[in-house]
Amino acid sequence: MQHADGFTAILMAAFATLILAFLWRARRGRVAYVRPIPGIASLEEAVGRATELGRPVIFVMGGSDIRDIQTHAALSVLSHVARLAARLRTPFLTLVKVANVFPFAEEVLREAYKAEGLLDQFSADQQVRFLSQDSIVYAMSAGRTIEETRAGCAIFYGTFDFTSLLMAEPGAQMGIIQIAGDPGLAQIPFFVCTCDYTIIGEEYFAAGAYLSRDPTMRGTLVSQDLIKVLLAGLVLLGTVCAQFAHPWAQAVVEFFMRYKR
Amino acid sequence: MTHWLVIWIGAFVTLITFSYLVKDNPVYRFVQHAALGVTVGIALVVAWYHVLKPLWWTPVLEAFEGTRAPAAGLWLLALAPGGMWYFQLSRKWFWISTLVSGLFIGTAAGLAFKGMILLILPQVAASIKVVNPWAHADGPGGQALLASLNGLVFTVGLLTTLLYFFFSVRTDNRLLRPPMRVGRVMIMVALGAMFGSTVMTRMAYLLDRLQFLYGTWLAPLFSG
Amino acid sequence: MLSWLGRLGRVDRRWLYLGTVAVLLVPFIVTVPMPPGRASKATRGLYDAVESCPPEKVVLIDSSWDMGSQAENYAQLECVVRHLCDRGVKFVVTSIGVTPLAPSFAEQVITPIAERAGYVYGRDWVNMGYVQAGGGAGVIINGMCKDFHAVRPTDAYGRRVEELPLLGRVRSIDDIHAVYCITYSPTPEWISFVQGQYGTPVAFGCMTIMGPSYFPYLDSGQLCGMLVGNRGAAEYEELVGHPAKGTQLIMAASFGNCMIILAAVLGNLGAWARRRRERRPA
Amino acid sequence: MRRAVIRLVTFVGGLFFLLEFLLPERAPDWAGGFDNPLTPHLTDVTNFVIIVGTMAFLLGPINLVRSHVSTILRRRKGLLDSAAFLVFLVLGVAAAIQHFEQEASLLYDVLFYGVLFAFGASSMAMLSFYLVSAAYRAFRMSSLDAGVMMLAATVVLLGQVPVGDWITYSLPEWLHLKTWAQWVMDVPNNAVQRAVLIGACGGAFAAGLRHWLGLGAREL
Repeated sequence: MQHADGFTAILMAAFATLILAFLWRARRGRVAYVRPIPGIASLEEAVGRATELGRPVIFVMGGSDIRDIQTHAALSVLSHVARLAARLRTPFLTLVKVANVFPFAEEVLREAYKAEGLLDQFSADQQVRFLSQDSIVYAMSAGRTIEETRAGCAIFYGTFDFTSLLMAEPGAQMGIIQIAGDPGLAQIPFFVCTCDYTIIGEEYFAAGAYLSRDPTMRGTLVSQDLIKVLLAGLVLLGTVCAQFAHPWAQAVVEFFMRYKR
Repeated sequence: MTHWLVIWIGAFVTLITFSYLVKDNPVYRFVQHAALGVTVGIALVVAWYHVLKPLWWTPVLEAFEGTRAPAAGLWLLALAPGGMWYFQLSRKWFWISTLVSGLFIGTAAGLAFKGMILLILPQVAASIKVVNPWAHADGPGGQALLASLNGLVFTVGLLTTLLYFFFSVRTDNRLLRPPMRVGRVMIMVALGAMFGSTVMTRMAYLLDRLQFLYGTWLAPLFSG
Repeated sequence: MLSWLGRLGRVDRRWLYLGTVAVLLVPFIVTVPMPPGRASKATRGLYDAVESCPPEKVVLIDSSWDMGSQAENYAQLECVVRHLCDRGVKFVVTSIGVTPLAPSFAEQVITPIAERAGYVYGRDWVNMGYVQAGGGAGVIINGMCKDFHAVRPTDAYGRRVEELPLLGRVRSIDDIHAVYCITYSPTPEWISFVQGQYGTPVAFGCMTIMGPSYFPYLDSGQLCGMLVGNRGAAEYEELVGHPAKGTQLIMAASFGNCMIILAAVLGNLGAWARRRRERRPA
Repeated sequence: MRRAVIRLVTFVGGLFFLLEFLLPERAPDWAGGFDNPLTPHLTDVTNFVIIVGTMAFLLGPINLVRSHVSTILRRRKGLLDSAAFLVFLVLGVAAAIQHFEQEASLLYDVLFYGVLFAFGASSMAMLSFYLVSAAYRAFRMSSLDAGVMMLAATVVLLGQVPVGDWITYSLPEWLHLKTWAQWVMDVPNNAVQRAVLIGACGGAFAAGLRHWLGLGAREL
């Protein structure tokens, strides 16, 4: 298929329309519904447990740039966890890998403490640390920080690379509660076996959108959901038709199979 | 046959790299920077010899020498957008470089729509599985039953995973909770497959190096 | 026993590293026989694609790997090139967009095999070198399908297309029987722009780690075959009847994988033992 | 103004490839029956993208050289490392030119296979050391998730290597570890990967539109 046929063009137009329609809605301030994912409850539980133990909460950020949406999702989760920690008077520490994320992380934390009326308790140099741009050094320093501060819980939220295991290992060995979230699948297996709960793939963005109430983040998520429904609907239609020998049903299946050479 | 000097230096560099496992040390850092320098150097030369020289420099040169149609000389104009990249080095004129990077972002996006739709439609078609054993061409035999069973597991796995990653509908009711659990278990099985594969790849890296150290460097020394 | 297991978890890392090396060296020193196996569907698919190449067409190999992934990609290129040479199939090698070091690596693998098989450079095989673009590999693949010579006017040594007889008959995707892309994680753009647009079979050679994410394309027929890691290479080597690096490394991987499983089991037992001891009143 | 121009350039850049695909190979007769007007220009546009894209090739090296030279001039920590970088950069360029011009160069072989190759391959191999120690110390089967995952991983790990073949060699074929490893890949793994791919389709379209229309990370 060197050029789009009718069906392909319609499908592409439908995708674009859905995305732009929800963007337009969001611009007008309409906030779409996004369900809370189970991972959020586990974040709250982890902070609660650290409070009981009287030990600090450590939030480890990933390697994405401030221009990436992954970072914005992580920042909204950071804001939520920081507020929770502030409210419970639990020491809170954020580790940052990318230089241009640093000022934003600091700002998010300050806002969180301000919202809880505890701005006087916030100390930027103590609570936000830029460790290193280098993956291996960052992962090792993050692991060491978790060990040295005798953390009560560690939260890894961001895009992580092959060093994920290095940073999650010390906490797992100490037996503290660890929660991890990564928008890709590649590093999730390592987090599954070293953490108590993992936020997988798209759940990562859903958590960010749910917590931030940001209309555009939510709108995008919902429009992507509808694209999924559209495609899943096509699969379902085809699957149902494939079970019958009726010529109409077979014609539908034939229609789809044209795209599978 | 590889020169002995190359093998010995290779073995030395390998051992130095592994020394990082014991302790970070200056020799390791030296080798690290040397390797980076060589990479950058070679990449520079390759970019010129493999890409710019044949595609751009030679046609322009030949157009001016008259051995090629003069229209090829127009490629000289590519220097204008190509030069824009270097405004990235200046804080003040940085925005000029966004003109050319914007062009590339646009190109990538335009192609991405096409690439994605060409990729996804066959995937949709291939997801249509026959679950009904009587609907198979050769009737409900043993093979057909097996295929139907696999088709059923596949379809359930696909739909429950999609449901798991569906966020705009309330799912905390009794009807949707069990399929979501199935979805998470399915995802865990797939993650297990990825996990096993990751372990194998990482092992392969080490085995390959050991093969070099033993097979290419040490073993020939002893066998004469 | 319990205390012994509990103590295992606190062994210094470096001892573990040394133990790893000691265990993993065994398969290189002692030869372990490979059990007779059956090639998987994925490996078989690539083999059949090469077997069915008509004499007037060529196979396009995109060899885009360097030291970062040579542990598995090396064997994957070697076995397929050997098969191509055995069958007398001509081939063109390119390196698109991943790493500028790729052409040298490809050459290192191909040249000895081609020389032994009596392949003449330029007539039977060509290395077209590296090409990159700003917006990713898709744009190059897309353009190259239409007009091969325009996008690649010289080979890796600066020789012109006109001086290389093989390229006289490779003008567009129509002259290519199949594409085989070997790198850490081949881009699905090969599937979209080559198989999707023209129906030309595409096969991948990827690291084991990427295998699971490419199996859906195999199931849908978008990929005609795939070599997954050294396992795929070993299976291919068996089909060709010439065991080489893939076979050797997959044998050794038996030790590696068993060691990881053993380590995880012992680690879990140790943790369990420690928990039990802690629970016991002091 | 500046922003509008950048947006326009971005938009036009994407429009060519999108339109080339969306317009049919040949317009229907009632619409004039002309050939796709963009397809003949495809190779020129491709070459333009390749050439202009590659012209950025000095950018990375300039940045690196700048930072290393400043390290040396200011006599900061890592002076020796920076010097090594610069010396080997020059050596790398010289060796590569030699390699291209005359095809045999010991300097190239030493730098390429001796230094670069050995270092790159070995630093990846370090990961497997970390993996072994982590498997031992940190992989805990503490939840159902981890249990299911590790079980599937074990099947795949054993089913992909000869030792798995030996273990189940005498059993009927459907009980072979290899068969089950393949099943895990072909059925549950494929279902999940495809669901992820279907999800990624929406994500790719959203990201593509965002970039193409210049809407910025915060806005979409």
